[in-house]
Amino acid sequence: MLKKTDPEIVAFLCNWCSYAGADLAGTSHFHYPPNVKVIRVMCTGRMNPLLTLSAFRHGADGVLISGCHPGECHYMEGNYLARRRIALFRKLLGFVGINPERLRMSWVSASEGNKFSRVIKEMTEKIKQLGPLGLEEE
Amino acid sequence: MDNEKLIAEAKTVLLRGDIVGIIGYQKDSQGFRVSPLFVRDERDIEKLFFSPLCWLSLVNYLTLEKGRLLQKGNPGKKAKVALMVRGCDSKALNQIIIERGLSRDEVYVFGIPCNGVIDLKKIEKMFPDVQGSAQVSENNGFYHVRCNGKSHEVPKEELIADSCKHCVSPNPILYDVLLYTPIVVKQPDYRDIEEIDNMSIAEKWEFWREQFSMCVRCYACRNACPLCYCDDCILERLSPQWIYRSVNMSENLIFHLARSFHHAGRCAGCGECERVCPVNLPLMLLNRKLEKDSKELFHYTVGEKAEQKPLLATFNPQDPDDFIF
Amino acid sequence: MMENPYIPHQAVIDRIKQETTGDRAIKTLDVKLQNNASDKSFQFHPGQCAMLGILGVGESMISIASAPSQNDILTFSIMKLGRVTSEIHACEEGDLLTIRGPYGNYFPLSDWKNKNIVTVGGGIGQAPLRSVIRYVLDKRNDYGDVDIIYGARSVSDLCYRDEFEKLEKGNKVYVHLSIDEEEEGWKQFVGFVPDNLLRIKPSPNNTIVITCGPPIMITLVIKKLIGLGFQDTQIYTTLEKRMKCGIGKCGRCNVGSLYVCKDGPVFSYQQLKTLPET
Amino acid sequence: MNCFILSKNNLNDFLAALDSYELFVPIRKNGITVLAHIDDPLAIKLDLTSQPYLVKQTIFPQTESLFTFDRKKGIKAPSFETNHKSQVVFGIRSCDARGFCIIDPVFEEDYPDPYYIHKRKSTILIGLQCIEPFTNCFCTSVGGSPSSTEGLDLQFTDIGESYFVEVITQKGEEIIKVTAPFLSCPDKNQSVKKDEVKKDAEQKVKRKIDVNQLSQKIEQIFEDSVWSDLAEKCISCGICTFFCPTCYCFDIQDEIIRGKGKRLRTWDSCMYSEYTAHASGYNPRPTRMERLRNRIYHKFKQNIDRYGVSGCVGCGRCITLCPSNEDIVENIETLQRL
Repeated sequence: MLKKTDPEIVAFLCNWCSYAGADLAGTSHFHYPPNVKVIRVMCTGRMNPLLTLSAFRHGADGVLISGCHPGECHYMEGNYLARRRIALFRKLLGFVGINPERLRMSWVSASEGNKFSRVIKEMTEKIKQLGPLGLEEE
Repeated sequence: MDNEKLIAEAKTVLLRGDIVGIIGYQKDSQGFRVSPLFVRDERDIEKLFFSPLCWLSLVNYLTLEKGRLLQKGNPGKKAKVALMVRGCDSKALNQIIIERGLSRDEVYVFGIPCNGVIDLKKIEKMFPDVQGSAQVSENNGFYHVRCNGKSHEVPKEELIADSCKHCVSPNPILYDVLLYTPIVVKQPDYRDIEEIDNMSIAEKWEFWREQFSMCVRCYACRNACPLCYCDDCILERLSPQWIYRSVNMSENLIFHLARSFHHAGRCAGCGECERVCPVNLPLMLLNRKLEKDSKELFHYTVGEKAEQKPLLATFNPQDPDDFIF
Repeated sequence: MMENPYIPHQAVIDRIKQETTGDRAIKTLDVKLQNNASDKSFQFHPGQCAMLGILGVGESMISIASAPSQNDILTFSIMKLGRVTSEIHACEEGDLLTIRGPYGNYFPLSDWKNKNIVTVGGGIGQAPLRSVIRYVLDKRNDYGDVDIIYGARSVSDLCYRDEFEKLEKGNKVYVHLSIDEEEEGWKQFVGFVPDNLLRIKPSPNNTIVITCGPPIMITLVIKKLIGLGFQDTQIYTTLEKRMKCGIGKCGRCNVGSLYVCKDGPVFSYQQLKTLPET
Repeated sequence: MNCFILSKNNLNDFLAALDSYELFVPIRKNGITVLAHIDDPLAIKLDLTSQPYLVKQTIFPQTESLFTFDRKKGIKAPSFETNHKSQVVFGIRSCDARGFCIIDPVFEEDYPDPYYIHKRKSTILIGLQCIEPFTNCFCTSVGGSPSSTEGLDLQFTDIGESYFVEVITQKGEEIIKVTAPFLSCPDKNQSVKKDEVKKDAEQKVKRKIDVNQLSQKIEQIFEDSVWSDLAEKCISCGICTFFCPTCYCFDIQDEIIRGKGKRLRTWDSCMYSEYTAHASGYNPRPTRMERLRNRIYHKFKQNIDRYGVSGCVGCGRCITLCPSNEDIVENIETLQRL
């Protein structure tokens, strides 16, 4: 059970690489903090900023968007488009006083179960430091 | 600026036969107010005018109600609408054309180099009790204001709209006829953005909290924006519902972040959102922040070239990746 | 303490019947009020509506399709259209709904004793008419002949087909179904509802006509009825508007100065003629 | 009617004496005057020069929970019986107070609305006589006046060094009881001065509309093409309705955040196309023409038919704030000319 003070992270993982990577992390028993809720998306390229904002609004303290390494996107360039969008969106978040570290991206391939667990560990640590975001309050 | 050329051009255009009407500005009978004017025949042509009081964008009217204006009075035929377009408006229009929201041959553009317009709230505060119609013209950094039978000289910076202070595109980037002489372009100035960038995260949060707590979500910022021309706004949809209807800090914040981000790489900088806001939110700060960062991160400037792929529909393999694990 | 009109009762779905399938599928739901809502609080008349809802999704105004005599069970036929109706379609028997009402006025059936009744319905518009028909059959001796004229786009879009078959057996009830386009095996009328009405030519003599369906159908039906010699006072319809509160406060369902939720939904053509935007 | 004098120097003390109430006072924020809920009147800078916006928020909040729910445990209805503090709203203009009187019957008739009625009953409205009506004010044409006390419990009039305080209702008396130490009796001169200020203000209302036979007119020309012309400028935002003291239309929606559900009502606007759109996609008011027509119809016909009084208080805010200069005074003039 998560305590109320534990940070919550929503991870949007692409179907082709990162979701498989997370799966591998699980089957290989690489431990990572239980603070993450995984949502599978077909490609990081479909990540509308509204998905990120919704996650924050409904209580997420951090959002991770993870896809294939550059050049390996199943749809050729979805991850590149996502990267540009997220780079800019992070600037906007920072501008209104939401620490941009709350929105991160990672490249995790299907064989990188280890990396996935490392990413979640690092992200959880960072979000713990930042404390709750509190957007679920009014 | 004299209106003679405008009226002469308007008359010529109306005679062409392929133009269903002209969207322009007219002076209201009250105070400093200016309204859109929809000219369909010669009777109204003389009312057309332009002055520093013309503080609203007309581009919006091309796309309202699925471009009804374009179809009106000319069903079935490929119709054209003529409209008066300032520098910023032309960028918006260009963007809509790039996005295929309109086709270039549906519009006839009266291009108007614009030296900045007056903030109605400011001038109404300075001259609160104007009887009848007031006139304003610009000369050498001063506005010459005529109201209640008297003349006043007011330094330009006291009345100019804030969004115009940052204008870097006073001259139309597309037009069919250019009225008046082009204006010397200023260098971009992002000091206002940098001021906020330099605040701490907590200070920024406090600043925007105060602002967004005032928002009543009347959606005027969206409806006035020439680039908000979707028939069905995603922020109003019920399934899926991205934003709840309740008006509180969190929902308002999400609304404004989503709204401004939808204009990333699109915003023409006309300042309509800020102009219409009944609670005076500094919404252009959000738009200009995105504009500034688009330049810095992706070397992208809206309206730089007439045909330009939208910012977020393209990428560069060398785009920044310092936030990626 | 004043009653709070926004607090709904809870009701459990007793039975679900799939009437039609496809994009705009229709299901008929029997719902049973939960114990805290006594029968007394839900006395209704044919023509009235209720706000059905699901907590967390919202509410939607739906015509009551059952007769008042059906005690503690209320029947609703619901087309899958928006957010609420889609969620209701996803419900299973035993699931809970919220319910408020009954709302609105109703057909003045007690004024129509000994008259013949003709109902002209299209698509989902048959739901409130079903309530009328059942009411009349409950009090069979009080009313004359009943003609049911009903149509839909295709055979698979017709609601209550099994019920019509039973109704026709004696009872002086005559059912006239139609579909818009020819289909194999369909032996009854092919064409639009107003045309079926013209074919049947009900006599205006001592007769009341109630019509409900898409706005365009209602308009045409009324036109044809006038042509057949019906008076404005013999024609009744029920209107549909988007509603939120159901109690004449939220503002959106006005026609002229009247609210459809409270002053309607039932209007005689005599009234309707005086209202703008109808 | 009881009358008192409150020295301007004592205004903050007067307000501070109202600590058993929830207190709302006008302050300046972002260049506009709004009502703020405050705890310490001594620490606040009041803005008494301008008409506050959004006064209806205090009784008819923009977002209001109708009840909370838990999908498993069911509905939890609010209680109106608890000992909520009454609220005092200070510094509002006659038009806003009158606005409440106009929407009262909507919430009172047939199915009384406990949320509104409860708040209305437990709110004391203290008015501040309008001295400088705004350019777009036309209250005197629609049955109001800058000096009207309709709907107010106390009325303050600025007579120079002090306020002339008129007690209008029993609820007003309540306030007098707790603030008595700061009040004194007016003398003849002060009374005369107050009357002068009031009369002066009434004459300063410049704009006028002709409401004579207006509702009949609107009915006659309902199908006229003039409505399309009037609506051509409109951009379909909600400013005119949200800032209108008598617009009360609302939406009801359910919201769930982390399992906690609420059924809420929020202000809605007849200027949005979504307002009347059916789930089927059909919309009885698909364009700006129908919507603008409905707004004017509601104010000047429907409200008269239903409640016998014009639904417009003439505050002029819809004109002042309109992004595209829709001007209801000009619109009515155009209609009346037909």
